[in-house]
Amino acid sequence: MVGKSVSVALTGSGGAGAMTSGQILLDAASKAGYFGLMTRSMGPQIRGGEAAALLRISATPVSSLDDHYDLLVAYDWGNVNRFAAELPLAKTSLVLSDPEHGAVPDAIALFGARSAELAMKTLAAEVPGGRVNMIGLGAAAVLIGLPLEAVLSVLQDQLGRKGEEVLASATACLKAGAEAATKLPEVARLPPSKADGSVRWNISGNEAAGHGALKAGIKFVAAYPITPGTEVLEYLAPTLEKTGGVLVQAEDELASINMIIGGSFSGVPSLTATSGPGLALMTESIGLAICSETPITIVDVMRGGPSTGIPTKSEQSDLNIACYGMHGDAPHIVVAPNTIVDCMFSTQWAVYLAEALQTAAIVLSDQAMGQARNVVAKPADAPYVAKRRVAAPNAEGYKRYALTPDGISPMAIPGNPGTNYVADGLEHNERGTPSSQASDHHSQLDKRARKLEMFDYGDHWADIEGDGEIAVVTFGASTGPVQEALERIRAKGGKAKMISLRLLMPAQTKNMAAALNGVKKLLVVEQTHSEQFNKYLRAHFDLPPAVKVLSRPGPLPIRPNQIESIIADWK
Amino acid sequence: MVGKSVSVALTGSGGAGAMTSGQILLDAASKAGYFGLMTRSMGPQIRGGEAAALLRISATPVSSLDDHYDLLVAYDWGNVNRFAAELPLAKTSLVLSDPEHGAVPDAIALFGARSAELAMKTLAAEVPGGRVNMIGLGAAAVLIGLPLEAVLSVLQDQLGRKGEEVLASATACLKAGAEAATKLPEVARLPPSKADGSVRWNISGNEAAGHGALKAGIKFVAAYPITPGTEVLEYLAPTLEKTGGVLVQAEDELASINMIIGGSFSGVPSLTATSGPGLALMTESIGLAICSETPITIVDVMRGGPSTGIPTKSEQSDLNIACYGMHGDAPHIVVAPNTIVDCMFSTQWAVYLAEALQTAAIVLSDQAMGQARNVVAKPADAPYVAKRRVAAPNAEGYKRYALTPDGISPMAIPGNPGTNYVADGLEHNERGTPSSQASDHHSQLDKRARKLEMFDYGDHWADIEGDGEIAVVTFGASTGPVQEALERIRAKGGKAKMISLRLLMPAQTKNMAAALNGVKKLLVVEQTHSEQFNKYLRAHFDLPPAVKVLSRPGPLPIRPNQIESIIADWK
Amino acid sequence: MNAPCQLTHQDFKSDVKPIWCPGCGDFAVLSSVTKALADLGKPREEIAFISGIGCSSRIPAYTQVYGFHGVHGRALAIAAGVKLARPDLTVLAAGGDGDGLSIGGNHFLHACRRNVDMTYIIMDNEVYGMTKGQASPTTQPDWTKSKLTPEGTGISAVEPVRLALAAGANFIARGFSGNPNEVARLIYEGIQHPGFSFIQVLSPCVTYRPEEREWKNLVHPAEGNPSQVMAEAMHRLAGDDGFSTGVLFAGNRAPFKPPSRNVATVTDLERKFAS
Amino acid sequence: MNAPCQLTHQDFKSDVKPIWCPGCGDFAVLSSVTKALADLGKPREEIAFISGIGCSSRIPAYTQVYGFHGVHGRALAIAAGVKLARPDLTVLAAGGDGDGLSIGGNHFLHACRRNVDMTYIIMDNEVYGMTKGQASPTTQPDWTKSKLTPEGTGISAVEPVRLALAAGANFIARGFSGNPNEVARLIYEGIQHPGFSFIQVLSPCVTYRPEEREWKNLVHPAEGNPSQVMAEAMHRLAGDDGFSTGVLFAGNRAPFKPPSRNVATVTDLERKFAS
Ligand SMILES: Cc1ncc(C[n+]2csc(CCOP(=O)(O)OP(=O)(O)O)c2C)c(N)n1
Ligand SMILES: Cc1ncc(C[n+]2csc(CCOP(=O)(O)OP(=O)(O)O)c2C)c(N)n1
Ligand code: SF4
Ligand code: SF4
Ligand SMILES: [Mg+2]
Ligand SMILES: [Mg+2]
Repeated sequence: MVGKSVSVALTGSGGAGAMTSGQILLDAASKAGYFGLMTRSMGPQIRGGEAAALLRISATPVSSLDDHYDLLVAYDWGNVNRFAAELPLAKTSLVLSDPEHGAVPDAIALFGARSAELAMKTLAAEVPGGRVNMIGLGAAAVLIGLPLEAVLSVLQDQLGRKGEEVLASATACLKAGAEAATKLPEVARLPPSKADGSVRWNISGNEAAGHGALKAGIKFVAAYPITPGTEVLEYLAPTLEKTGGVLVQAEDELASINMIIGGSFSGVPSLTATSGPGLALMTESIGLAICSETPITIVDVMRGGPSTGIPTKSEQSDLNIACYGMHGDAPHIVVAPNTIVDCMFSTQWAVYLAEALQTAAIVLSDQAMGQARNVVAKPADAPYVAKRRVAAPNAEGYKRYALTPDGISPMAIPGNPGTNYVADGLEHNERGTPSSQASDHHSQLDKRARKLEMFDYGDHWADIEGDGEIAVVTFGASTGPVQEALERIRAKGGKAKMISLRLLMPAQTKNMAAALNGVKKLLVVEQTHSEQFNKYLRAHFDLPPAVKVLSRPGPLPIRPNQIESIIADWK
Repeated sequence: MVGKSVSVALTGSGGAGAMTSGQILLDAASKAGYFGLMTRSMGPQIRGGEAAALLRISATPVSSLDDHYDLLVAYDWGNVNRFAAELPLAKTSLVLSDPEHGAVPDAIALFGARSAELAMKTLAAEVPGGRVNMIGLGAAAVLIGLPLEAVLSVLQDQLGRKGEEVLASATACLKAGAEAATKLPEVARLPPSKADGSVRWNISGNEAAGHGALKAGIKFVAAYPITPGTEVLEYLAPTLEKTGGVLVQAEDELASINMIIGGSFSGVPSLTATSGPGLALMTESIGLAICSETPITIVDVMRGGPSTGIPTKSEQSDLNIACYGMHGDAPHIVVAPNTIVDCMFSTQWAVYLAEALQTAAIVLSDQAMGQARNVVAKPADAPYVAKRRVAAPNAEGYKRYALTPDGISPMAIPGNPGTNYVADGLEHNERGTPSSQASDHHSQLDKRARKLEMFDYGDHWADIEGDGEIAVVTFGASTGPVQEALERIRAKGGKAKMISLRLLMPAQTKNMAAALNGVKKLLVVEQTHSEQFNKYLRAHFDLPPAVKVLSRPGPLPIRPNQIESIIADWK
Repeated sequence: MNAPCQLTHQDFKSDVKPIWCPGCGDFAVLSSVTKALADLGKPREEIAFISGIGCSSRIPAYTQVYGFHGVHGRALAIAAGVKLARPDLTVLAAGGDGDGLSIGGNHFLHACRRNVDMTYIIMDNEVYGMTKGQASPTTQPDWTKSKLTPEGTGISAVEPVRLALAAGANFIARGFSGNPNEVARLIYEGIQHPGFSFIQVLSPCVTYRPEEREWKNLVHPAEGNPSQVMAEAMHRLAGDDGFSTGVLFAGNRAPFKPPSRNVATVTDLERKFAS
Repeated sequence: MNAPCQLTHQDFKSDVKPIWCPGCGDFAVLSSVTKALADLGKPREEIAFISGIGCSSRIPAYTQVYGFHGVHGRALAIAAGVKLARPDLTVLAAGGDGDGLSIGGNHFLHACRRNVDMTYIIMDNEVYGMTKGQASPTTQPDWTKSKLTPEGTGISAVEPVRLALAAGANFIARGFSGNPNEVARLIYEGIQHPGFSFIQVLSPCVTYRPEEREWKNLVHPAEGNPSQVMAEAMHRLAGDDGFSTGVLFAGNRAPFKPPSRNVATVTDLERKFAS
């Protein structure tokens, strides 16, 4: 039973260490030359809440979860009901649990998978300081065919500094689990790794977004913590500090968005990161950035909504507010990364666009990418760095909001002599003086729209793959499962095209028309309740006559087989 | 030259009294049994800014400005450039100005209207305490054929309490102006009034919205002042106080929206009024009202955007934020009044809907309606009052967010014994306990959407008039000119249908399909820059193959002849 | 005598299991609240308990009264709305130092000033617990454990009681979650005192600020009787070490009550429009 | 010597015509600002002047420096961003009592506390001028001329300087627009003083508060020298009548400066991800 990839779920209630074991498994897979992905599902508790580490390991790159898990290792059953729906199992899957915690609960049993028992608690008790999760980890590694040396080597790296005893106890548990696993039923096994010695990156989406910001030249960040956006800031705080930038924790999101407007006005590329509730608080001032033409970038790591919603779980339902959440006519940029590593490129590109176009750019990431880790080939370098069109010293008759042909007006940076001006969120004339005159309003509205419409976004507006009369259009984290479904269809000789939109605003009407050329059936895939993406598509593009929509809210991720089966059934 | 209606613009710089004279003219028209409309255009100054009173007087009801003004009385030319574009004149129009202030400026002269001079300043100087605007008013009344007695009677009412001298001086000026007018060229004259003694109302859109709120049973208002929404509050403060309600001025919009959520949670129908920037600050907490199912109503009196924009002038560009401005999937109500008096009905209905559906309702009014006055037949009483489905005392096994068939769950009001619960903006189960489980999220999202979708909104979702293969679809203040244009087309034997949407959210897909049945050509009319309404229509409805869009930003109002000519030219 | 008035503090506890970490100070605050409510002797349905977002802000769900778990930072605005619309209700609000003093700072300021009759408890742990340990306005400038301020905030900490006094709160007290009976008494007195009552409760976060367990050795009763004069209280608080507990100020400003009469019907008002 | 340093206060005035009503106190504040800037002797391009929304907040456009006319209530946040990103600039912020203390209250609180080196002027007219005359936080409770509070607010007025002190401002002064030279001197000193400097300027609104013309008869110099110790200043301000002008407090807290070094390149950082 050697598959292309193997998927493993490790679950347990608080303190069981599911997350730690998942992390080690991913790192070990990476060490052994595999690619991998780990997402997590967590309860609301700060400490001691139930948690699931959801992994997929493969010899080739992976950017999506599979349809089901091949192996579920349950350290205990505490509160598993709360996320059982997130743990789909196939009949061939194996559920490994500790007899100590009783029978497999209904919510899991109903998948009809095979099950087996492993006395993890008893085994752990035999090792001084032994922990259940290390027993489970050892068993899981052996079951899926991951070399135990890789796991041991990661343990060494990570527990080494905690002292000999800790390491010895973990090692003993690992080996005990591995040993016990030899007596367990088989599960899907990893193919040999294709390790060629090339560099792998192990990165989370939130780190990637933060790093993309740095690569683009962000030097000033003001923000207010919020799950799941905080880790973007946690990455940026120390790295900015080391690279001559500054991160400041603001009193609230109203302050953070305005602080970055100030930072950017003063000439320094500036960014903030947040999640839905924070973004909502920022919209008034995002409008200010747009009207005053002050470049800023906002990373929104989406979580379940509305309101406080489900802070720890994912959804794509901030699409509406990101695209349409400003009052007045407020053209701006919305970029949606579509893989964990693309969080890096997309953020870097968004900063570049914000700066080049002197407007606000929103990066629409989500919890599923942000808090997941991916082991990938080292990503290529992108050439996008912040670069503004600036005014020359003592530029004659300087007009901050000059009506240039491409709509972009040279911006004077404080310190530049002879070009002082007052940036304004009131409608204004070319000089920046407030004006309520119809002609000034109209020409400035035209200019602010024109600069976005005329700009050349190159090929980055979407990732397009394949061909055929059937196309699937999607964005963000829903792209992974779409991509995989279409690969499977193609592998079976079918034809289908994927259009994953990266640039949501301004809507790329012409590009999309070209991409849809020849498409007869269109499947829209998104993770919202109200078909926000479908409505966005209808609003801006002419769609083929036959459209189906696969739209479902979080936190359940979309699975490749759902897409496959819709396409298969579509006559 | 007797027309159906006569349009008059009175303009002047600060202190000239254009507004006062316009107000008196409207009141006098009402006294004389006419219908009328007066909008205003103001500069940004607090005092002493240029101003235009823009009137239309008619023997039959009017709810839109005409294509042009028949008479422009300019008390001076100070800063007229700033709003000349808002003063369209026909060749037959008359421009009346004071030689004292020099020739007709180019911005006005380019309309090619006739012009005449009246030495208003000199005439006023002859009267002790005499004022130029009373001279102009007297002349205007005579020129358009409004009985001078009506004007005198209004003067008496309004200046009476200012003392004999003031009244005498105003009267003398009025008469001097009237006398002088007899020597001036003729302009369009009013037809005889059809006064039948029935009661007329003289009301502004902002008063109407406030009054509609009272009629619906609003008893608690918290708000923060903002132009042009403040007058809704100025109407409500004293009237609530007299009718046992309360209005409180909050520290900001974040406070005001949350205060009304608190007021409503405690069982008291609650409302706030604001404009774009304030609405933007409220969206996070509007999401809270939606998720916690706490009824609230927000009146947004739109002004030019984005950002601070043009606070004193109108636009319809908050459509996006009103419909899509919340993070997460946040179904709610958006109601757009389409005439000044309809601000009353629409607000009343919105409150009723918010309360019946336990959600947030946004009333999308605008400056053009809010700050304009209309003389109309006394509006009919509407039967809509706030009424919630509430929990019975000691209701057994009470679940605040019970999954009822129609999605509406009985709400327990503090004071009700045995049903205490905790309202929550975190996703929750039926009891209200926070839950991050996929099934709870999905069923609560379904419920919150279902209750809005299943509700019977009756005929109020749109105003539909006429028939034919051509239809014009519009909303809000753009309705008046559409209505008039289509009446003209019909008067010439043409056929055309008007669909003015009142209920924007939830989008009435089925009703709209029925309304569009048989329509081959659709003209979309809206006052935005980025075709927000057209995109809204595309997103939610299947439109006929041929669609044209008349979309232009504020502050210029849409004129009936623009619509007429698009339809006339549409082959 | 009224049956519901016999409720014990257990009757004010709900069956919802707190998400709090074992050992969190907030458990004791919960007990203090339910005890104060039992002492108050009012039926459960006449009490409204409002909060924002944070570990501490979860508290209403663990009680048995009408509650509102709002959004981050806005508890006091919701609470004011409840009290102004329904003066008959007893209104409590609670939440964290971040919720109340960082994002909610403006409402705190204006609640003190507006003096609506309600009681506000800040469960102060000098950290953002819920978002996994960032500095709050009450965090000392040299605390370096947050990943967002790895060299400390460098900003001097807010002293909430001093701020409340300057802003105009009418009753100010400080308690420590380790002394739940005293906290219960302070809450009870705060509720009884007219106008806006503010109670800071030092409530350790054992997960992100384990060193706060030491607070039990630092707290001490405030000396003397509570001041009733603001200037006097200011002077007194100027020398305060942040660990004195008890009532610190009890003013006598009349609570805010907006004017409201019942002298007209909606139809009466329409005369204004008619002509 | 540097040519731009010869600029006169006229050189700091722009040609944009103020929208202010004739007689508005803000005209004099404008003169005071340009005079202070001329005295400062810095080139125009090294100064950033930030404001919110209100009559008073229009002031940057009437000067000749880099300016930002932001949204209502957020001037201090923009100003902090400017200074933190560009410590080389001299940063001024200004606006109304509504802008700064009502909607902007939280930023005021945290600006005082954070102590970024900048100077903030509140042009206090005890009213919302721009929106045609509503009560602000500094309005007395019995002012009945607003249509929104026709029986007065019933809420005691904020004393901005006292609040600033409690919140931690490092330099606090009060001036009167009728004494523009004194105001110019206070602004100049505020700029020179390290950290967050707050200057309240009593600036009458002749349109909605004509009675404020009387202020000229009420203002008087503050007695003695400015305190440098917070407790002392608190004591002093407890007895203040709101009309004493001059420097009221000049503290010596070090300005906030977030850590920033230059010890790594972005490529260096990537080692962390590689395996
Ligand atoms: C608008 C918004 N911003 C940020 C957050 C994230 N958030 C949730 S709780 C919290 C702070 C919690 O700290 P505190 O109020 O002190 O409560 P504690 O958890 O310490 O009891 C933050 C920043 C949010 N929910 N909403
Ligand atoms: C978010 C938002 N809310 C409300 C307003 C309306 N508004 C503009 S200025 C102002 C208050 C002005 O008062 P103040 O700050 O004291 O300035 P002044 O006009 O008195 O100088 C208000 C409420 C706004 N522009 N934005
Ligand atoms: S994180 Fe801290 S404040 Fe939150 S529950 Fe745990 S101990 Fe309590
Ligand atoms: S309204 Fe008042 S504050 Fe505004 S410009 Fe006029 S006098 Fe000055
Ligand atoms: Mg805290
Ligand atoms: Mg003011």
